Amino acid sequence: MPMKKFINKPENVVKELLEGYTLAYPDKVRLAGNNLVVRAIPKVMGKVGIVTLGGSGHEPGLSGFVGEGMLDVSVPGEIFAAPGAPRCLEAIRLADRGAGVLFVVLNHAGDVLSANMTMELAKKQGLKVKMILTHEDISSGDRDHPEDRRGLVGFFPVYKVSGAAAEAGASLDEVLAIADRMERNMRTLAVAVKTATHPSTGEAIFTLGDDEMEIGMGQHGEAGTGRMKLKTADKTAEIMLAQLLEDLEVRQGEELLVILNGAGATTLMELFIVFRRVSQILAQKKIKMARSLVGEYITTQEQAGFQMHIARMDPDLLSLWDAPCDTPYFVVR
Amino acid sequence: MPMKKFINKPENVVKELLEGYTLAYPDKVRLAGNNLVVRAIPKVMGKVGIVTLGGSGHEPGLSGFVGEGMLDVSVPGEIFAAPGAPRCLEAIRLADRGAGVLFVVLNHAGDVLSANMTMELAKKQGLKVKMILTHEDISSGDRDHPEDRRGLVGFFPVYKVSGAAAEAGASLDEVLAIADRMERNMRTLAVAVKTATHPSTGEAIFTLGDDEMEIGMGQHGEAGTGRMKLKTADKTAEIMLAQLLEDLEVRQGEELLVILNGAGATTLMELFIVFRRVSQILAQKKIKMARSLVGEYITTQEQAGFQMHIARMDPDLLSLWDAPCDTPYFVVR
Amino acid sequence: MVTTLCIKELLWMMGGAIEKVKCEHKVLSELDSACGDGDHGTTMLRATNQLEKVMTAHQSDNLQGLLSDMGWTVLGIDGGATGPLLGSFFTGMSESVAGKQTLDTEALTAMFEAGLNALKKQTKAQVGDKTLMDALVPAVAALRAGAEANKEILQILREAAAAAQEGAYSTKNLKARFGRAKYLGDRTLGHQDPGATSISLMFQGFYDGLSTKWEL
Amino acid sequence: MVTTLCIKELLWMMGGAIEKVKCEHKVLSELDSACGDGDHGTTMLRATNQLEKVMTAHQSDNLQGLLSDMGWTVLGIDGGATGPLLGSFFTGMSESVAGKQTLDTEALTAMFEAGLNALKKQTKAQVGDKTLMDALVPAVAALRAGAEANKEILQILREAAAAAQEGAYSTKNLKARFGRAKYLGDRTLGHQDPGATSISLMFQGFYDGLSTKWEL
Ligand SMILES: Nc1ncnc2c1ncn2[C@@H]1O[C@H](COP(=O)(O)OP(=O)(O)O)[C@@H](O)[C@H]1O
Ligand SMILES: Nc1ncnc2c1ncn2[C@@H]1O[C@H](COP(=O)(O)OP(=O)(O)O)[C@@H](O)[C@H]1O
Ligand SMILES: [Mg+2]
Ligand SMILES: [Mg+2]
Ligand SMILES: [Mg+2]
Ligand SMILES: [Mg+2]
Repeated sequence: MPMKKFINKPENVVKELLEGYTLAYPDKVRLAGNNLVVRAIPKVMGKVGIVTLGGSGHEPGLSGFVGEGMLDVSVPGEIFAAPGAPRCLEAIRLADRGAGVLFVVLNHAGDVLSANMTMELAKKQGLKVKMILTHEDISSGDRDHPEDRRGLVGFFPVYKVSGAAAEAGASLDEVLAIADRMERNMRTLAVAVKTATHPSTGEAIFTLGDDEMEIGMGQHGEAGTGRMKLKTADKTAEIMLAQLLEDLEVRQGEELLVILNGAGATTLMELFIVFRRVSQILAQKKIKMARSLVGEYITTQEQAGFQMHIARMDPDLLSLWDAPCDTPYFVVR
Repeated sequence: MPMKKFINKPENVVKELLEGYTLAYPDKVRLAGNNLVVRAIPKVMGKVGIVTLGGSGHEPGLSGFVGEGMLDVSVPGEIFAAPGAPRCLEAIRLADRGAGVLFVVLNHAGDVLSANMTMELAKKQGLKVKMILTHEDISSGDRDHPEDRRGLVGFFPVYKVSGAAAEAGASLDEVLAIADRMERNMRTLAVAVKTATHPSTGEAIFTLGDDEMEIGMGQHGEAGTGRMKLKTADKTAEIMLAQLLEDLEVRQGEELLVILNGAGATTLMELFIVFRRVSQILAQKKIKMARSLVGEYITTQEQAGFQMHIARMDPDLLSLWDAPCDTPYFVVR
Repeated sequence: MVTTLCIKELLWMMGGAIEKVKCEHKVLSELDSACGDGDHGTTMLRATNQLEKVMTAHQSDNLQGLLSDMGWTVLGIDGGATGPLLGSFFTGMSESVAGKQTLDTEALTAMFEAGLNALKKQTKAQVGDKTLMDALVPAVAALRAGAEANKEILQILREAAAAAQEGAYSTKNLKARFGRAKYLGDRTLGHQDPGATSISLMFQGFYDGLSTKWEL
Repeated sequence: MVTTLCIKELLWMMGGAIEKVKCEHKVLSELDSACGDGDHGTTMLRATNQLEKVMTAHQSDNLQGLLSDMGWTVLGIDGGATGPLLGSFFTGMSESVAGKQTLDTEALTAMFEAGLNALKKQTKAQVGDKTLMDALVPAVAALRAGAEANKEILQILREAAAAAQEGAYSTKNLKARFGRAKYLGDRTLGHQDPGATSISLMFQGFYDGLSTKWEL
């Protein structure tokens, strides 16, 4: 069966998607250097730059969030493959406006290896850069081993609050501290019900029974540990939210950000139905839903499923979250 | 095989999705009356209201665009089914801020029947309301029979420019004139490669061979007339754009808005690759891509495919398009 | 020979129609899958569920009030094309029975004619366009013919049901010119129209509802 | 008895490794599908295509320059976990041959050891963790043993290839503790590690590349 995707040659997918993306949003982003996505109008001098790296095939993540108030430069890799250190280094140079750069890295083996090497090289070259690792997937490691936990949609609030802090003129240490505070207070859990087609090989990236779902699925179909029979929207919401609240130790009266991130083929309709139950449970527990988002921020091709993300907010984080931003796939007025 | 959707009871889907949606965006929208989606903060008195109606199951369309600068009230029907006239009438009453209401109707049999009845009732009750029908799908009727043409993603620019004109204080006749100008200058063509599951029946809404695609597919799987073997992204873009440019009689030097609207399971990655080719062709023909958007504005469950939309813009339409707006699924700063 | 109906008998008729449609709603959705969006049965089920509530709640002897409530109920559901069409059919009927407590064959026929006329204001579809008109127009014509011939009510209703069924069958060989199906053109040949099938089921039900109760 | 290599022979070795990996890239992706994200073969193919270009373009006799270019090339591709690991393997090797024009068995062994040490700076994975280390560590150990025993270069390379292959096979019975696969735990048992398989293929290719050319 031929792959039912609108592509040309599989080996050109990334090059062509980046061209198309930047042609579609010329007022906001453009390509620079070696396929780096940068802002159409660079940040003014003297403000901290925000850079990220990650494989492609997850659109709009990550390059969709380059723009005022979020990222300065994104380093897109090949499909599901981290980019190499040289391009990351180039990105950091481009993003450096004299106040240093925060390098946001999602905890995946390849990304971390590339990022570590980038940091080494940057240090040798005397660049001012700090790295923050996001690892909020509670399914991939227990609380005593945060280094095992993968980075999922949690990159999004980290970009948002660190981007806003940078825009407001915070120093590199301050921006790092904010990113770190956000990171330590967030948790994600994913569920998958249908697989995706790998755009290079045309193969399914994992398999699941016709009546099964898997809680804890990673971003690229890396399996989780909660394979079970399909559940209703309400039941799925209950199972996942309970695990997240427990892991983050959320207490009555606290304020949460909730993000439901669709994996690709799961409809907004379904996400709204799941969100409804999340909202009911939080209300019962007297936990405040301070902010919320439902949509697609990082996808895995036409995989069906979603990521449920919660984050404990404080007044600083809330005001940075609410600050205006203007990127192709996230705008706050 | 069980339906792989996160829902509870099929008959509660619409009620629950609307609850979830409005709970997720409480600062922007809320439910009022008989399941109508209204702005959290109503428009000030003296400005024209914008109302629309349409079946559910197409999220974020149509209720995702209620908010400042776009819609005042949306009347969501059941899954793929137009809402009845009584709720539409209620919506018009709610949206009437003393300057009359523009009622935007997508040309589908059920919606038009309901809308006509609504207009009759509104007239009897002395309400000031004008209706505009969107029918820009070039596959469903030839140019001499525009009344046969279905309304697809073209509702989006119509909401945007009429919403902006209303916000700017234009009269009902002026808002109608702008909506009409937008409508007459736009064209859409859809393509489908994979079917969707109907959330109430659990059945596929159409069938297509493993190596087939269909150009001209309607919003709910109503078949088109261009069933053919799968093509590459570039080839598909060429075929579709050529038909659109011819139908709209676009000439060198003119300025276009281009929207690529994903059907549900088709990735942004693919849409970017298609967009790239559209952009190349327009550049060759010396047609200016004045504005563009790539994303999901109206979906059909997890159907794969997309709608290609073009619209001839003039300075007025461009400035209304660029005006700020703030809705859950479309924000312009 | 039965020649007049009061509200009780009308409720029997309507009840029969509702039962028939509910029983066959899956078939109606299947027919709609072939050339439409596969929801006609779901929509008819939603309509009939609401109609049942209205009928159960109805207390007075007011024929017009009953039919008008029924019409507004159907207009009020999220009914796609069906809601406005069927809804105006009922509201049209209600207007023709203003002030009446009983219906003779002439009044019953006139009532259905009024419904059909109201429906015609909503759509330009004619017999031959592969819509519910293909069942409804011949059914109402059969009522008129029976009334002119002074036939008995049950007999007339049976003939109308037969005409509706005949009309529904005839849609198989037609090309759709209205509704979602019209865009399929030749591909609609060979498929029976779901809307016409609903009408045929309803007329079947009018007869069944009245005859089974009357025989008791 | 062959005891020294110049740049020509090193290019033969590298060419043999590249050929082997290209030929088997589909198998590598299949192995990666079982416990990873199914792209290891694609990534290795991208890496080897780039390496070929670098090798073809390389003109001088500068051993260090060649290996350093190769390392930076691999670091520069979008290589997931493979890029940094394999890239630092090559850059590590390049540093150890600074100033050299030829390599005797000792220098060759030292070169591979330097590559391994550079790689160890990138990851804490040990033998037994089901990664490329399971093939690389025994292969380099075999080189050292052969060099100490004053064996001939081809002989040593053959033994290293055998050790790498043995190591790659051994990963079948291991539980992954690094990379994407680690989250699968017990489910990785029974599957051979793709990265270790690549290393085994490369050592096979080092030997094949050198032996086939030398025999001509
Ligand atoms: N414009 C129209 N005029 C007459 N009948 C129509 C029209 N549009 C649809 N119908 C009838 O409605 C039926 C479809 O109803 P339904 O599936 O409930 O609505 P929808 O098409 O909105 O999903 C068709 O089979 C046809 O008989
Ligand atoms: N942290 C690590 N340490 C050592 N080897 C690793 C590590 N992560 C991955 N590997 C090796 O890389 C291989 C996977 O490579 P590849 O599929 O190219 O990268 P990715 O996992 O980023 O898709 C694994 O089979 C394993 O041998
Ligand atoms: Mg990878
Ligand atoms: Mg419908
Ligand atoms: Mg239908
Ligand atoms: Mg891999």
